[in-house]
Amino acid sequence: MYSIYSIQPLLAVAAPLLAVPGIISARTPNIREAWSFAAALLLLALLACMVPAVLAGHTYTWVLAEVLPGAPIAFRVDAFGMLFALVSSSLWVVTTVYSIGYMRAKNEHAQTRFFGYFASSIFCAVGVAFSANLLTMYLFYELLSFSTYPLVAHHQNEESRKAGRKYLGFIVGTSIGLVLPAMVAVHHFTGSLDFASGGIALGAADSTTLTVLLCLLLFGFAKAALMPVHVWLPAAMVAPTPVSSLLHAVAVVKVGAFCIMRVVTGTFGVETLQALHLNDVITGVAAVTMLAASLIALSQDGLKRRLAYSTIGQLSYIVLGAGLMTTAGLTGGMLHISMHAFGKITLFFCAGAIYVATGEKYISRLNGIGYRMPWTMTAFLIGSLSIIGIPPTGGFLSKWYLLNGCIGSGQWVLALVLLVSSLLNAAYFLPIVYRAWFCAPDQAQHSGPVREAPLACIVPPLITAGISVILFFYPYPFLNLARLAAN
Amino acid sequence: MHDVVLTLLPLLLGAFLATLAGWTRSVLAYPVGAIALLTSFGFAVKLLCSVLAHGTATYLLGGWSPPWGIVFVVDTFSAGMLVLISASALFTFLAFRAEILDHFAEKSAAFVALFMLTVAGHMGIVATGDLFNLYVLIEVAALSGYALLGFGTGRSPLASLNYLCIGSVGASFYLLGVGYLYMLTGSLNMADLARIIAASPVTVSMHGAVGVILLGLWVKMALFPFHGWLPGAYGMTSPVSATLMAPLTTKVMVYVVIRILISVLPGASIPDAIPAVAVTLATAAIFVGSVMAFRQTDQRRMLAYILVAEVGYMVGGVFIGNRTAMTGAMLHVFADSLMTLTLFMAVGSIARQRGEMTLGNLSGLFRTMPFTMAAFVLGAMSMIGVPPLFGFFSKWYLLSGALASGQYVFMAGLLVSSLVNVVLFFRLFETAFFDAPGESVRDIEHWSRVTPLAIVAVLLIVAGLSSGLIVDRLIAGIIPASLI
Amino acid sequence: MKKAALVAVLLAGAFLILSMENFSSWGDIESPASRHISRYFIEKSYEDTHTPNFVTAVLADYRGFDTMLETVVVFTAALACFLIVRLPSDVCKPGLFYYRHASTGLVVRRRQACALPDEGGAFERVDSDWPPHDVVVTTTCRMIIPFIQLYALYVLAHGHYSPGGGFQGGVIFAASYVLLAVSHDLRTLVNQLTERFTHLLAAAGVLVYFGTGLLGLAKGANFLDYDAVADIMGVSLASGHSLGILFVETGVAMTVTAALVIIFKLLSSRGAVTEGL
Amino acid sequence: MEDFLTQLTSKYNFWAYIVLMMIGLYAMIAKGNLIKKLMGLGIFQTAIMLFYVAIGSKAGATIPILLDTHSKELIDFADYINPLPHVLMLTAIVVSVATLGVALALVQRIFDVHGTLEEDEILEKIKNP
Repeated sequence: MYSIYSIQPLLAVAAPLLAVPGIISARTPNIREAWSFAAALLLLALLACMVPAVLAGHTYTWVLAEVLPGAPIAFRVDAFGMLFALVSSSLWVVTTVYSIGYMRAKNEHAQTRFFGYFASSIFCAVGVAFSANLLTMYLFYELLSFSTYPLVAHHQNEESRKAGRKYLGFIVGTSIGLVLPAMVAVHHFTGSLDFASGGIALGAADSTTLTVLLCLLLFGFAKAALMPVHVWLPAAMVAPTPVSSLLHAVAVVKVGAFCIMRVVTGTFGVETLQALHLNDVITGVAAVTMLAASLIALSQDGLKRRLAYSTIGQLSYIVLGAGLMTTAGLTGGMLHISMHAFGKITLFFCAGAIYVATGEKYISRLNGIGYRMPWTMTAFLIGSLSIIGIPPTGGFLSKWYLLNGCIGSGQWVLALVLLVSSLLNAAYFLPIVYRAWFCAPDQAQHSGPVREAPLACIVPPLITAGISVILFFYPYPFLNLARLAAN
Repeated sequence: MHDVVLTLLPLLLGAFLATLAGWTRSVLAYPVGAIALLTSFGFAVKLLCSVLAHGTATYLLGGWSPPWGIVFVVDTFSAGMLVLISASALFTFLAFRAEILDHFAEKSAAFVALFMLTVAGHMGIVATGDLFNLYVLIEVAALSGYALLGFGTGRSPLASLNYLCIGSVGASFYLLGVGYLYMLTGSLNMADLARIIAASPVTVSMHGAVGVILLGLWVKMALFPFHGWLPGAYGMTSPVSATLMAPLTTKVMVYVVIRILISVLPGASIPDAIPAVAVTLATAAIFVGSVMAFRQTDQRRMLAYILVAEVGYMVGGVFIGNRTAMTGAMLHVFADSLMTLTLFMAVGSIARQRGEMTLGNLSGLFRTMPFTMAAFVLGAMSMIGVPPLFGFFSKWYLLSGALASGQYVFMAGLLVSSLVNVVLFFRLFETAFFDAPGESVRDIEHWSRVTPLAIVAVLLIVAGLSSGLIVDRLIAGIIPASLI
Repeated sequence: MKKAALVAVLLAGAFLILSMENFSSWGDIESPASRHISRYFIEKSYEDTHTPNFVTAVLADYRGFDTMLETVVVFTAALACFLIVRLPSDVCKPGLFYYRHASTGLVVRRRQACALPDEGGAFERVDSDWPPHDVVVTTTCRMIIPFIQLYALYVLAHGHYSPGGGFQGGVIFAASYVLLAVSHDLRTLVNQLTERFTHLLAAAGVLVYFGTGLLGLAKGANFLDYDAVADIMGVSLASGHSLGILFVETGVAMTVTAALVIIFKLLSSRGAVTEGL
Repeated sequence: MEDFLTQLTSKYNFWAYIVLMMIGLYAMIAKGNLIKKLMGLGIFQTAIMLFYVAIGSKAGATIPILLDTHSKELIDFADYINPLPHVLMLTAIVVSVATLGVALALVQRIFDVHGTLEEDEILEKIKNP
């Protein structure tokens, strides 16, 4: 267990950014996308170099600039950060393939801008993953908010303008209005923002202040979409599907959950929170969000909106894991970051593929689509199973750990909530599968021979669905990282 | 050895020579100005290096030692200010070359001369160690400023006259306060005064003197409720004048307040009422500035009202009365100058293409002027307080200092103004992003404008990342140890 | 508004009256202001500068930098007025203008004037709304003006020994030109002192002051250190300072004269300079 | 009361400057005509000059010009009034004259643009052109 001072974390963070000038200056679309691939593979390679040492329990650190006393801009690669970075970067490769298929098939405008901001969003996500302290994390969190704005507002029409407003209003409003003062206060009480400093000592501030601080941070990281700051996520679904799939199912929203988990474990410290029973606040909010979001999801007819509400519910699993304060719970929460990512991105890919092939966005119009798009809907089925948590899919494992955590700490109510929520998950996903395969097509275009979306839109969901299944049998890189981090 | 005064002299010489050139070889006026600014900038950088290496530099003008003669005293903070002022003037001068030559036509030589004079005035204010000399320099800077701001479209003379009246009253109050101090101590030299004041008993009149001086400076720096002149003066005039004056005037006045508090009155007991009033006014300035900025349709006036709020930031930081907040205020003087410069430069470039700066007139800018808008976004982000841009770090110190002293309302003001800035700037960005540019729009981005702008915008990031260094090397040593 | 103004003014006045508490009484010799540095000036300045007039010595030597900036302020004011009110040369001034053809005596009327026709040429400007020049006034003034100017030079040069100096001399000099304009008309003044000349003179004046200061730098002393003047002229230090003061006062007088004439010409003609009053 | 009277009599110079200054300030705020505002500014600045010059006074002293340049005796500072305030005010006077010049230039431009010098009329014209 030692810390390696190396520039590798900075290189890994900067790798996606390297693609941006290439993307902007590329002459043809193929060269442009080649830059994205090159950067993604470079990022993966850099991460792969660090994985063995991280798995052995070591950390990589690098200080970029001493900006504030006790709060430099610094990077640290530990197991948890590595887990998140691996998920984001590996899915970036897949998503790039998918984006090429989707954007070209839909003949979208401003594709250069799209790929440029996509790369910079990944840069921010990896930056958050490798942040050594709250300040660095806030830095990348804010940059992520602003670099996803052009993606959310990609269509440049009235609807996306409204969505963009809502998105910025919630995300930036909470980060400046809540996180910033909380961060200043934490710095005031502890003199440091480092995650490894062991958190706020019990005596540093009274329990009321700590409760307020916790709430500020919990709701301040609105990207985690805890209720009531979840409103932006369904609105952001106006973005092109690749954005929804990678950013609003994986990178951006998980950055929120990641931040909350980091803050809970690194800034407050498990001991302090448990001593003041503040973990109940976290689990309470998570449980309410979980159930409420699932219930709302039931009533949504828009496919992407239903997926969005499902995401809100699933993010609360991660937050719940953080609030459980047991090893199993934390492992489950962290594992859920990866498991849910593979499952949910599959679903979004499928939704996009359906839209590309048929132009349909609403569940009620998907009767019998399984006959026309069998591959897509197979992937969709696997994705749903993973989200619901039915073996043999990866989703089962993370839920298993979470449930273990609940029971282990004697939180029977939470265990019940988890089960009910899983039932609700089934209740809003399986009807779609049912419609697709067992209802007669009432739309003329859904009947007839198999006509799938372009290959680039089909292969990615199949890959991610496959990985979801594989992760059930072989979860070790992620599971080991999560276990390591939870200990 | 002469570096201190050599930062100033090229500008004065440039002004005289530009005038001569204007009536003999008028093509030479602009190059003369550019060379003067460049030389001055060079000496300022040299001075900063030597001050960092050897400590505070003192220069006896006329060879008379203080307190009989006038001295220039440049410590690390003022050396930083000198570099900042000369750099921002230089960039403005280079970026707006076309305006200076076209817009002012046969008056361009006079314009160049006044430009040099106002920069020289501001630099002198920063460098001088004599209270009365400070007054004269304030007037040099202000008088040339009135002229630069008064030359513009229809309403600018009125706005400038308004500024002249309020500014003269402010300067006069300052002069009166200096008179009070002179009467009570018999000296005008800052260091000498500090010594005498620290040794003499605290009296009502001394409090009165401090009050009058601060009142005068508050009026000059457009602190609420004396801010009336600022939006008009900066919002109506030619973009080049606004870009020159906006980063300098209010910030340099804040500098004077800081200088007086830490160099003249460190041992004096300032009456409790003054910090309390100052923080209240500062908080009010932040709220009023933000609300008024919200109501503006013209984007230049909007920026001017944001400046009003920014003055509140700095005054609040100065008077909160702890080390962190003071650091924040001093850092914000740098940060605010730099980001104001970026924003006004970008707006100036846009205004040249689009004319009126109403929201409706800004459609499609991201497509037609991508580089200018990129710089504008950076400036705006810094204004909002997004790390790692410079504006975030000064705001951090201010927030932290306010929290330590329990000034929660001020803290709320800072946060609210950040949020309002988000709305203000994204309102503009939305228009520039979503709406297609009009049919007749033919925007041109010339490298000679984009390059200085890009440098300044990148400086925002560089300065942000090195803010720890700036605080350590330039600021921390200046704040008296008595301030905890 | 007026009531608010009254309240504000009364409050400010009350504040100022309250802060009077520790002020010295009228004529108090022992007041701090009269001791410390002021005492040094009275006791040492003759020794240092050979200038009996303490005010001049302090103004142009001890606080010479202030005075240079003060000259710069005057210079700035002239430039500022020029920038603000000077009409562009291609803008025509509306109004009725009469020109008499010198050889034929025919009078031409024009509705607007762009530039003044060449005075030495065939046409002469005739004022329509200006009473014919009074012979008594013009003659008297023509006789008085040289004496005023001579007096101005005296005030300038005698500033070392009596109240006076560059500013006072410059103002009197400028006043003589104002008198010329008032007694004749603005065009007479403009013919005497063209716009170009006054601007060059103003810049030259500040340059004289500035150059005297630079002598110090050139000799390795500080800026505005008149020891360098003594060095160059080969006189004693104190006499050198006295000479230095004379140099800078001359520069001040040049700038003040020129600047006031510029401002007068601009304001009285509403920016046209060629026409007015 | 006695105290107040001594204040009033021994420091009447300061009372005078304060009254003058407040007159100037009032004119600047309350008067609508721009020229009158400038007059107020002039009074305001002159009051400060009075204040400064009053600081320099010494009972029984003469103007600050050395009477006898050949005397070898030490110069007694009580014989001459304080030159420094005069120096400072020479500068301040010049500054205020220069300011007035620029202000008048601006006023001329304002008159050219708006056709009046009454502030309320100008504001009215700006509102409803």
